[in-house]
Amino acid sequence: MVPTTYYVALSAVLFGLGVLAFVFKRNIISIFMSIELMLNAVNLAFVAFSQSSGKLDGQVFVLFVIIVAAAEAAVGLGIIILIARHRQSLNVERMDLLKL
Amino acid sequence: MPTYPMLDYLWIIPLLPLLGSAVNGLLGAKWPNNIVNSVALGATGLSFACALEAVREFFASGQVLVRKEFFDWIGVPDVVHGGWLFRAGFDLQMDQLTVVMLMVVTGVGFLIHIYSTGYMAHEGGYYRFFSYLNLFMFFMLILILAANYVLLFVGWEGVGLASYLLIGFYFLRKSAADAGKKAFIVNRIGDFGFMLGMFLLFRTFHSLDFNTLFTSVAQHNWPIEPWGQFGTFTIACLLLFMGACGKSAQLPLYVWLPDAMEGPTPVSALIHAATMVTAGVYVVARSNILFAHSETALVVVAVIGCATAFFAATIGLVQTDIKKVLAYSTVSQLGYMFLACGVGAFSAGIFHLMTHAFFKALLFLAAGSVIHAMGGEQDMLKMGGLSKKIKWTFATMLIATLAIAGIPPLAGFFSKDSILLNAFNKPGGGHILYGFGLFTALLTSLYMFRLIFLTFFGKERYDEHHVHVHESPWSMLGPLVILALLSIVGGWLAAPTLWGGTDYFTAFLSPVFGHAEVPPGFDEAAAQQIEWVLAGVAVFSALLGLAVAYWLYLKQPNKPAGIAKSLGPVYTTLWNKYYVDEIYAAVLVGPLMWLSRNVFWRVVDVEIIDGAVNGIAHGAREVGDVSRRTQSGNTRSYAVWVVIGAIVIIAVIFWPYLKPATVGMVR
Amino acid sequence: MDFLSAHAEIIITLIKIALLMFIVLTVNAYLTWFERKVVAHMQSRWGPHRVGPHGLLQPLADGAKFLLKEDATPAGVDKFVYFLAPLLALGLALTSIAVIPFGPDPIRVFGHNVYLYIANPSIGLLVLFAITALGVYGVALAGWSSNSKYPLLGGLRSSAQMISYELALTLSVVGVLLMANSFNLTEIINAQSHPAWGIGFLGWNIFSGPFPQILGFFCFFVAAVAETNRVPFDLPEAESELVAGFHTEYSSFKFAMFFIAEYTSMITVSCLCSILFFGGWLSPFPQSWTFTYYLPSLLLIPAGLWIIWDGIRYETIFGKIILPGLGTVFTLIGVALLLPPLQFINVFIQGPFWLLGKILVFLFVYVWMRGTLPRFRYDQLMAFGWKLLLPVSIVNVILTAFFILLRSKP
Amino acid sequence: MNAPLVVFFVLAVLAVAGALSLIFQKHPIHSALSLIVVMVALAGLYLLMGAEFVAAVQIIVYGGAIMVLFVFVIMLLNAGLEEHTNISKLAGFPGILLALALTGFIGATVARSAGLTQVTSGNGNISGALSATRELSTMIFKNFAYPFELTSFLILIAILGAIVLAHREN
Repeated sequence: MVPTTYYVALSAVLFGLGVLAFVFKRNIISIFMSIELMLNAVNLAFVAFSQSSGKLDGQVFVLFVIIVAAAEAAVGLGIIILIARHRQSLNVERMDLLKL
Repeated sequence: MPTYPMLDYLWIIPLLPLLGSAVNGLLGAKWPNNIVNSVALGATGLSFACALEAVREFFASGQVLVRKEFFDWIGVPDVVHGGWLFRAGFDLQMDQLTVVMLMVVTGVGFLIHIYSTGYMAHEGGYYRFFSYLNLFMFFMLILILAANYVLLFVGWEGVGLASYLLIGFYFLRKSAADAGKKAFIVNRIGDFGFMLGMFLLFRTFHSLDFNTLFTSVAQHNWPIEPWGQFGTFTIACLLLFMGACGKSAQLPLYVWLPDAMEGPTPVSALIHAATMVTAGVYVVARSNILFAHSETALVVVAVIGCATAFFAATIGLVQTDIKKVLAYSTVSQLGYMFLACGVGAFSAGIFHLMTHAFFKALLFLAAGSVIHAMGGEQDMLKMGGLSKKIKWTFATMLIATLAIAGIPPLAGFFSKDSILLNAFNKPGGGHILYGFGLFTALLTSLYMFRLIFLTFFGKERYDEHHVHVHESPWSMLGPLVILALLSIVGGWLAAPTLWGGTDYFTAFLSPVFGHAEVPPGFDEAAAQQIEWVLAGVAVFSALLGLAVAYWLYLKQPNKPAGIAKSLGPVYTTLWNKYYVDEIYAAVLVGPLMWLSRNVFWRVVDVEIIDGAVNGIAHGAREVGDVSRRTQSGNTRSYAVWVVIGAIVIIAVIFWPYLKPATVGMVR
Repeated sequence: MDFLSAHAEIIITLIKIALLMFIVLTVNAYLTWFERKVVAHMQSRWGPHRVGPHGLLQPLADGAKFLLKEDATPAGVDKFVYFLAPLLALGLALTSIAVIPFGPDPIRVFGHNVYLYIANPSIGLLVLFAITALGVYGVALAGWSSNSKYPLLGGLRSSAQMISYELALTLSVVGVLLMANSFNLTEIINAQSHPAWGIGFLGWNIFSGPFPQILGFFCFFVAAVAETNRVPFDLPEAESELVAGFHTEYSSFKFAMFFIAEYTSMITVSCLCSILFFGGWLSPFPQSWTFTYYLPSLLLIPAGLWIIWDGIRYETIFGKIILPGLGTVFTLIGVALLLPPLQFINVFIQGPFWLLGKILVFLFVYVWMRGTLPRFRYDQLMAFGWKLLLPVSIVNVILTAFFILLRSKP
Repeated sequence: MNAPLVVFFVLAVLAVAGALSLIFQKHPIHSALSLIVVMVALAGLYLLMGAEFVAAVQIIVYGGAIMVLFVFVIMLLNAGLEEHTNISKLAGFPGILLALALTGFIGATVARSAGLTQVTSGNGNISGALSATRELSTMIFKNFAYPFELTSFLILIAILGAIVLAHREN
């Protein structure tokens, strides 16, 4: 049997990598994907805990997370398409209209 | 165990008018008149039917007090001992007093609704009118069904609102708008006192619920505060009475009522004669136990009532606007009611309230019919000789006049008689009150018959060609007839007193007033004689008034002018209503205006409030100027900020795990 | 020896995999032949008939051609993805076969229970859907990596189309799942084995249950056809618009991979249809009719005889030799199954026999549609998927649940 | 070194590798592919933990829908190689440092709290996978019925939002 800690550690690592990508990437789509990565890492932790504690709530939460991720992807990608249409660029650093 | 559904669902009675009001007010704008008024009539009629059923069940159940708590409205639960520190629930109650008021309000209200469908038929804002009228019904029913002062106050303010809206119904007319405002403001003064009274009561008895309050007062048999001692009861009662003065147009707060005649006539009939203005009397009667505990308060009530009655009657003598006359007569009749309450004859007061509701509503409606017939003319000097043209109106109005003048066997006679009797029996100063009351009765019949003669007899003083007099439709005459019947038979409840029988009305109300009524100070036989004597005197004075009026306004129509000239200053004083409005303007309004213009506006508003607002805005701008520098506009930087935030959060939440010290404590 | 016995399970599984692979690929090959023949006859042509009698050896020739042709890799493609795509497509398509059970009870071989499936996960159906879901990438990535406009369009189309129809596909089987109360394909079939009055086919989901899954089947089949990019949903490879769609830039064996993948998924879908809605390996006849056990031979013998007769009349010598031989083989097998010592085999092949029969029917329907139906326009495709299939399948779910509830309440 | 552990490590390595390549791939499609790898690996881990349904959903929804959507969008926008601008000073070296710090924090937390999670590690009494799936459905539709409905609303809104956003008005 695999100790839960391993799973949690793995999820921590994945989450960290997600954060790293979140900061490191310039392409807005990639940034989006890094968010998905973080979500996945969290899901892993959820399932691990649910398995270790013998309760299924964790898995239910995973399902909810997946649903939310789906919704988020739908809207987010819609926004991305709009941005790409308007600004002809996917580089977040070129999207600086918020500047004073 | 029979069930009493209507009593269980007492809230339906007030709810129906509210629904009607909401429906009409929100949707009625586009609807044709007949739909609007069928909604309004349906609501009122249904609630009248429900009220009847409720009363039937009340009698069937044979209870003295039916009290239903529907939901907690305001409440401060007592966490320590359980229960409530303060509770003002939506509780409705029903006792004999409520029964009387309920019948009067719903019944007369329904009749007046019917009347209005005819009267307002050609007015604009039809839906608005009925929406307001239903709203008024709702609040009035809340007021009389309420089982605690707070809920009662809701109704109290609500009827004030409705009255304001309806007085200013023709809000394009400045006078109407001003009258509305005046009524509202003057009422505020009274309400101020009312609220203080409530606070004081709560502070003393820790409850504003009628049942709890009165029973506690009755049980702890508090000492009755003698004349001149200003204990809790006295102060509370005087404060409550202040509110009552405002609502019921007593001295010195009566000024709004005559102006309130700017509203449509049905409104004057319903609100400013039959129901709302009697709310003050109702409150005083409702809190009879409190008043009974303070002689001072009673005396004040009696004196103010008596004074108002006399005062208003004198003004009424010289008014020429038909509705103004009726308005002053209303004020003076209200004075009668307070006089009754003041001498401790609460049931007599309520009795007069009921009969007055009948004949005064009738008078106003008839007056409305006259105005309708005259095509909007309100000045009696421009009328005359209408008796032949509008027979029904004339007949009903005559009945009402006889009733108010106190001619037996009509309603007014009995109620006024019992008031005067109780005043007479009141030990200590009772006779003076009686004297004034009697003289007022004479004046009453005088100005009322003056109205009749000027309006219906003599030669036409209007232009035949412009005004073509026409009888009103039956939707208006029907209510008149019904009310006429009521004002004939309405008083017979008390008839037996004449031959020493029991006064059914008093007997009926005794559960409410039993412990507050003052017993006649002497034996029955003597009382019997006095009864007859006083009745005779009253009738005589009424007839005298009639005679004088006949002599002055039919025989020598030019006399009044002469008299007026002969006692010039008095007449002018009366004509100008004792200059009360002017005095108020000089003493109160002027200084207030000055204060608000020079202090509240120029200093408080402009300097302090606006200054604060602008200052805040300025500060916000400064802060923004500084903080916007962090907004580099670069999304990646924001991402980093998010990361920083995450770090902080984790550091905070998981500190126990991250602390080096806790290495050992893990597991 | 003890090594064998120790790892018997694994070895058996490996053998089964190899066997299944072989069968599937062969069936694929001959499916192409079958398709071409049927379509040809529908269009009153002869179809392939050069290579071998009735063109029976055509598939082999095609295979050889695929293997031997030059494998051209266009310039400017994204190498890694370009190679990955066909592998992905084929791999996933073949994997999906693994969870399909072909028969009810195990065959005993050398004292080992050999089940007629490779894996029987408790969530078999979900696994299938998962594989189908991943199948998109094969097409989409192929389209993208080719670095050429037609494939890109094809890839776009396929990904959009597959996402759209996956919903209907998944929703349409929910009814079946509700009735079987399980994801496991075997259990789903067993749930259909309690027909009314013992008449086999009345137990099938499409006819029986609280709510016959006719709607469900309709949605499932249409969506499945769309998922397999077949006519009338073959927009990703609409040769009349996009040259060859997503595999325009693919040649020789990579192209073959896509080809095989497509036909394999056709087979998978047919299996699913028959398992989910047509009672899988259950016979349509009442169990009381024992003679149905001999149906295989009763079919094989006449078929064999006919082939012999046909072979004798065949033009080419080759055919004159091969066809009668084939016929005799069929006939002999059929006869053999009738012989008492070998009859027990009938028992084993009943399940596979019926399942394959049903699969064949569906494959024929596939080909039939290709022969008859025109291609959808893209907007029509989307509208059809979102505005018809999805609502209908949702309605199906609701109705089924409702009727199940009705039945469950006594 | 038992079988599950081996599987775990294989999948874990796969996942981490995928995540790393997500970071270091220049082209969004490659990033997407590596993310898909991560997701499949995670699905394998779920299977390993006996969460079959979640695994299936992970692949169907994440792998089959969301990531397809990503790929679709990338293809639609014809996104090219990622250009390396360094306009944001903060997101350069300090940002990466901070991200690593965050990772460290989380890792430290996990490490410190290891004991607490280890206590009950593995003795999860989730009986047979199918019944687990059944329990899961019971939980979703009984205990979590309300949030579930909320999510359905969320999906609906998301659909509308996507339509509104992607609708080119002209």
